[in-house]
Amino acid sequence: MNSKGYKSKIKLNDTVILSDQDGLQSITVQPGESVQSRNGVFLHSDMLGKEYGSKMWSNKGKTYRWALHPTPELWTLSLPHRTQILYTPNISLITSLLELIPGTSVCESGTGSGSLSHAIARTIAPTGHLYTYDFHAERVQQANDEFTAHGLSELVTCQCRDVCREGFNVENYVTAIFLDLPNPWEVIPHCPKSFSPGYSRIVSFSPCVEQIQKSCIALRESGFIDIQMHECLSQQLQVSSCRITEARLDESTDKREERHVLSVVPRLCMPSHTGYLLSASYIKCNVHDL
Amino acid sequence: MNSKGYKSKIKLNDTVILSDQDGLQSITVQPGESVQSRNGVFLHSDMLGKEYGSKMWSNKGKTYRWALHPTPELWTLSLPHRTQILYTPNISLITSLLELIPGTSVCESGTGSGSLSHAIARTIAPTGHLYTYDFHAERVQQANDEFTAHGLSELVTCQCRDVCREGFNVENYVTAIFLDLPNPWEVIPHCPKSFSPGYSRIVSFSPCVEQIQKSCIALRESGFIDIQMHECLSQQLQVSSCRITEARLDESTDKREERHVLSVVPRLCMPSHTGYLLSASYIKCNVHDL
Amino acid sequence: MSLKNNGIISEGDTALAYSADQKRYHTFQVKICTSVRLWKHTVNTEGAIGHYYGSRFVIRGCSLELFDPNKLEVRLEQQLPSEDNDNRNLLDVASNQKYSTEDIQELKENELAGEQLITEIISGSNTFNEKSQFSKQKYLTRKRAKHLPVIFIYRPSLRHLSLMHYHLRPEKIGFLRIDTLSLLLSLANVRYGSRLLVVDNFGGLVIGAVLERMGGGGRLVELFTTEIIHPRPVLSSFSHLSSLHWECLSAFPLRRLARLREYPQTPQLSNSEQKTNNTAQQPISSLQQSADSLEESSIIEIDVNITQNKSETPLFEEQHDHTPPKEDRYCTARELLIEGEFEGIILASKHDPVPILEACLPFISSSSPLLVYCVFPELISNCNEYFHSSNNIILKNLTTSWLRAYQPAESKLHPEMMSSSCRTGYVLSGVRVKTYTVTPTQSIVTPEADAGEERSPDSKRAKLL
Amino acid sequence: MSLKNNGIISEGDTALAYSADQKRYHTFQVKICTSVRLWKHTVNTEGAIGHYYGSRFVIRGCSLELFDPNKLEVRLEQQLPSEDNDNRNLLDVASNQKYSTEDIQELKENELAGEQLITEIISGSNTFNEKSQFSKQKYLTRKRAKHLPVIFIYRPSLRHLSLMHYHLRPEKIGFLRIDTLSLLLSLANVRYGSRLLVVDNFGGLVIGAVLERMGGGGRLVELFTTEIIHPRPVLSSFSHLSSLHWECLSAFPLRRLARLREYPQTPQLSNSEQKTNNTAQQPISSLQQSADSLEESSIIEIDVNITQNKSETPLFEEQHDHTPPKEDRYCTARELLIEGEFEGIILASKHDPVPILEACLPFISSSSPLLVYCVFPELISNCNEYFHSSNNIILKNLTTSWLRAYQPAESKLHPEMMSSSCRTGYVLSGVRVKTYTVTPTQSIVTPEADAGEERSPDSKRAKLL
Repeated sequence: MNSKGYKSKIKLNDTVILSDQDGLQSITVQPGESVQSRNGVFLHSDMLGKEYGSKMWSNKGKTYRWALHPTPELWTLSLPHRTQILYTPNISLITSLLELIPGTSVCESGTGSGSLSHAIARTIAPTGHLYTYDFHAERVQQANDEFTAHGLSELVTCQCRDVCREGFNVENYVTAIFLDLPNPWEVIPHCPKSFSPGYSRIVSFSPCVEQIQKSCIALRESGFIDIQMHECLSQQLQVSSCRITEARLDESTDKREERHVLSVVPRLCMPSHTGYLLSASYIKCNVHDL
Repeated sequence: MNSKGYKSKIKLNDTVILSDQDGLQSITVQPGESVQSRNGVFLHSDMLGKEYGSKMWSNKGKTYRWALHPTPELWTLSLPHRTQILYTPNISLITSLLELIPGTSVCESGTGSGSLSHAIARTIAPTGHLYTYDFHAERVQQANDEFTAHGLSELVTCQCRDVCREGFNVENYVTAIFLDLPNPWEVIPHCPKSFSPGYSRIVSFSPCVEQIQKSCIALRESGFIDIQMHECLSQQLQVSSCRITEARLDESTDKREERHVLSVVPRLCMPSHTGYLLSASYIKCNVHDL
Repeated sequence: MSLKNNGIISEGDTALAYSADQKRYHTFQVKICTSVRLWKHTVNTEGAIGHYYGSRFVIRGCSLELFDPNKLEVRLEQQLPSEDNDNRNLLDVASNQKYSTEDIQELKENELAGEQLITEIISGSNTFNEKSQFSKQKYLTRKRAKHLPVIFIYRPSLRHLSLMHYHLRPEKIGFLRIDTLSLLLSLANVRYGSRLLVVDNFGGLVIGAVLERMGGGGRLVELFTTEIIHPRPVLSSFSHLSSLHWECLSAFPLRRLARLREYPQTPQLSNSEQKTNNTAQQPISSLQQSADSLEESSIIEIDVNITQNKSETPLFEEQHDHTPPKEDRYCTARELLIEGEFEGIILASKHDPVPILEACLPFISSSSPLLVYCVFPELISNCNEYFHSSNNIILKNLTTSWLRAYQPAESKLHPEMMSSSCRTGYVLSGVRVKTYTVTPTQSIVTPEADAGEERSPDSKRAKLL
Repeated sequence: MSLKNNGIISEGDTALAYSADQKRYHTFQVKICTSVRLWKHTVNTEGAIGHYYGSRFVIRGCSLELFDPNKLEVRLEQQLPSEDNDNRNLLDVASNQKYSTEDIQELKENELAGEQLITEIISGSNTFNEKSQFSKQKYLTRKRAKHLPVIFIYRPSLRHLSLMHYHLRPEKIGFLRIDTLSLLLSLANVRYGSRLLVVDNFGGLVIGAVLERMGGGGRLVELFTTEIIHPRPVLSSFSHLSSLHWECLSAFPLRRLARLREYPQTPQLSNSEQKTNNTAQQPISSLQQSADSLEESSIIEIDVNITQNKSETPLFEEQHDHTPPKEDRYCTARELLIEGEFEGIILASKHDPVPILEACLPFISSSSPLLVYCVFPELISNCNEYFHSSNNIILKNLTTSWLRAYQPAESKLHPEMMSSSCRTGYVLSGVRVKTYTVTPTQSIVTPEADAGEERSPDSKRAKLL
């Protein structure tokens, strides 16, 4: 998806994100395959050689899709949900809180639907590595298939493992760990052994307060420092054009001033919670002991 | 403060709120008394007979105060802080959640600095009654002095009592209870006996999550229903006038359009948390048992 | 001030049904013989009569039964979290439930009573016992909500009505969410005995709320911006207010304020006002007409109710029942306005608030709170400029309110994941003071003291009084 | 990509000191012999050398010592909540502490080492033992923060720098809070190998962040809106970036984009550009000059550092060190722009974004993300209209970000009571697609497909390439 760099033309076996008014859909371009819709069929073969960002018309010419180059953000909006997923506002803050840069090695659990995994892989490419774990064997299989399809298999190792009991099978290597687990406090004590010497970061995402409370205690007891807790929400806005009239203030005239203004206002209905982000640092065995 | 109704002229023993740029100060107009300031003295006697809302000049004519009619909202901004106090955004929501109207009888604990007490008294006047309790004897004395000075003594009974151990000394009478205590869950089991038959409301204010969690369990165990939890914050805004210029987009001309717009934007720095509001209903002994 | 019938649900009452699952209200009339439609259910509400308002009832078939949590037969054993299942082996397939939708319908028709039905459905689930404790509880809650819905029956109140109208049609009430509305009421010092001006373009929600808080004592003069006062479904839904409450309300057309200031003693009628009065002759039909044009069934219901029981809600009673002479239509409000000395204003308008506020200021006594509510930032920023350029408004404050609901479930505390009440408007507040008077020591003359002097309301009021 | 010195604090490094109590950062240079000013303390930072970045140190007198929580001598016994005092008998009077400020200063001068000082102060408090457990902890924390402050020493990174600059001068970085900045980076798909256009009127924070995320691979063409590139303290603070990182950056004046489109192959110099190049001859002095005009001491410090060690931060190295011919100043950027096919744009500007975006669109390949960041709603609403009227921008989304910090203290969890980072700007995002092509079946022609065709960037790009 990323490591290969940007391509301008659609080729065989490419992942393409199809976009219409209703949402996004991800496909892998295969000969003979097609996408069905109520208003016609889109043949994969029609897309070959087309520029990314082109408008694809259905065979009946009644509807269209935009054929977009995949990015982790578009993937997040189009991926098949196997679990609750993280969305871009949280993903982007997590990336910064983990201080990810090209070359960082990372542990993640659980893999879930792989929404965050793709964003991590993008950011740590080409020399970093992501070890991602899930206890659900089926999910691991599906995620691995996707990583392969998206050309990320060299960047990502996805394994089936109960990290709460066993910890990660990576030692003295990573500098960032991300947890999205029902019981993060069970895996926190296992984390330090996976960190490489020096400064490392951890972020844990939990929807409920109780999870944060227990994780916070576990972080303190495991020697983490600089423990911080954040909540980040994307406030969705709309621009509404409103007609403003003057009220009639006397009886002499009925002519009232009227003007239109554009106002940025919040949407009425939007996600009001996703989860809390607990972050901390860990310093592994200082070289000098004063 | 309220029960006497609105007065237009300042009289002896009136509570007057003095306002300047820096804040509000509450005084009781007494003969011979005065308010000191860096730029001169304000004699109480000068205020007598003046209209509320007048500008009072100091004896040296160098500075002034506005002499305002007291309201619970101005009182909240001017009162001597004996404890953390509730401010108007929370007070007003609490009033609605408790479904207070003229005539409601209410229990409140703790009295604290009396910020909420004044607002409750205003709303339930003239026929309701507020029973307010604090375990701190000195605070109770000060609050009682203030209720008397503000003409609320017939509406408010303020007592020194450890309600967590003893509950309220009011039975089968009130239809609203408000709690602002470190351990609200200790007093919740005592609350039902104070309610009058039928439908009553409770609201508990707590800054920390743990207090809410314990209170929530206590409410459920004590038979409260329709348990809800809210958080209300006042977002402070400012209108900033910004100069918008066009960027220079070619080299032929240096003339760029420029315009000023007024924008409503949040303040950089503001209170970001006060507390959580837990509210619930209680139905005391249904008349029919089906 | 005491509650009608001591707060007991009685025949003929207008009540609110509330579904906590759906967070939705529905207005209905309590009747012995007729059935009402509560969402998908057709229910005879007779079973609620005699119980206290605020009680919970189960919709069991066509009737209402007091809900008793001790009667729930299916209970989950408490488990320690460590023993808990974690759903890892569950696959989401339709075959997990052996009963089909038709089967369950049949079970229902066989009059399998309440909890037995739930027991049966659970026994039909292949995966129930493999679920985690949390998932079991969720499953149970979902099935109960579907097959044995619990509703609250409430007496209308500011709390319930503001939640109801925000949920039904937030744009009609200008996104005046309960926290914002409550803030306006507090800051305007609304209480028994208040003397207030109100401009309300948002269906009358502000007016209804102020009347409830006045508790039957005080004076509310509504300055309406329309040609005539249209019947307002939101205001009509304040069916719990007594005639004492409604008597506090009088109305005056905003467009006549200017003339009132100039010639306070000559209430001559203009053409448009005569037209207005003609319309006022048919209050019931126009109320009905307005109700018909509404789409929300629950609102229609209450309008019709009020029309049928108009003796109980004497909105502008003096005009409707006493049929006063035409020129007296605004008599009460006019007299109050001539007296002046209002203790505050709540201006909740769709229009630019600045000219309205300027027109109203002469009637407001000094040291009184001024409240302006707007939906759009552009309007409030203009008004904010006006506040700041004025030399007789102090303690200026511009805010918007932020409200968050939480899910206080045991050991799973978190904010609601979705909110459908994210939007509200802007509240600008200030306190009106006496216009700047020049002292012997002219050292502190504020720079803005130029234009302000000319539009000084006090000088106009001096003429008026 | 590996860390310099394996992440160990070394002589000559530019580091960040962070006080968790004050939530404030300070940039300083690690040196053996010289002392630096860290807030109120003058400290020799030699003690930090050899330890890992991210470690905590105690400021003990004039030196830094690694902080070891196990060495804290004063510890509070854990009490059960029920046994706890509740402060009810405490009065707030000054006489509660027997030591005066002067006494404590004297104790310090007597070299009472660290924790002993704390023990002494506690023994001097008459009320300490009457306090509740919570209050005791608070008291202890306060005294330690005052007399034995603990600081973190961090290597600069996007996380720390964005927090630092927001705290120092949020208006200079256009209120680009860490969450908002991170969102821009994600949505623009910034990564190793990116090829991006950036307009950054906010001190270079966006540019620095993008360079860090590119990790030394990729192309960032900055389109600057000023006459010349001014030295930017925010960008300079990215002192951890290597020459590999800086080589990804090239710059081009926005005002010359139009001409570049028309005559891509003839890089003639205008008068203004020659002037620009003259200025570019004295990079160090202008950098210094700019640093002198700043008020923030920590910023000055880093600027001076960079000036002194310019070999380490080769900002526009090709111009400064290799002294290329004048006409090559923008050569790299010009060539990249002529190639076109940028994979996205981040437009973080004080100016109206619409004309800038229109000028840039021809250089952006289809299926690329467009990101616009504005501080003021008026600007973003215009740009939002432009997005919606354009027929080659899809997946339009307008948001602002909301960030809340919590106090995760044991058994006292709550959000921070005050926030000094409530303000951020607006993010408008979209994806550029190929301009509308008419199909045989003309049934679905969007109504906005009028003006859009004329300013079609594709036709212009065809000319360019």
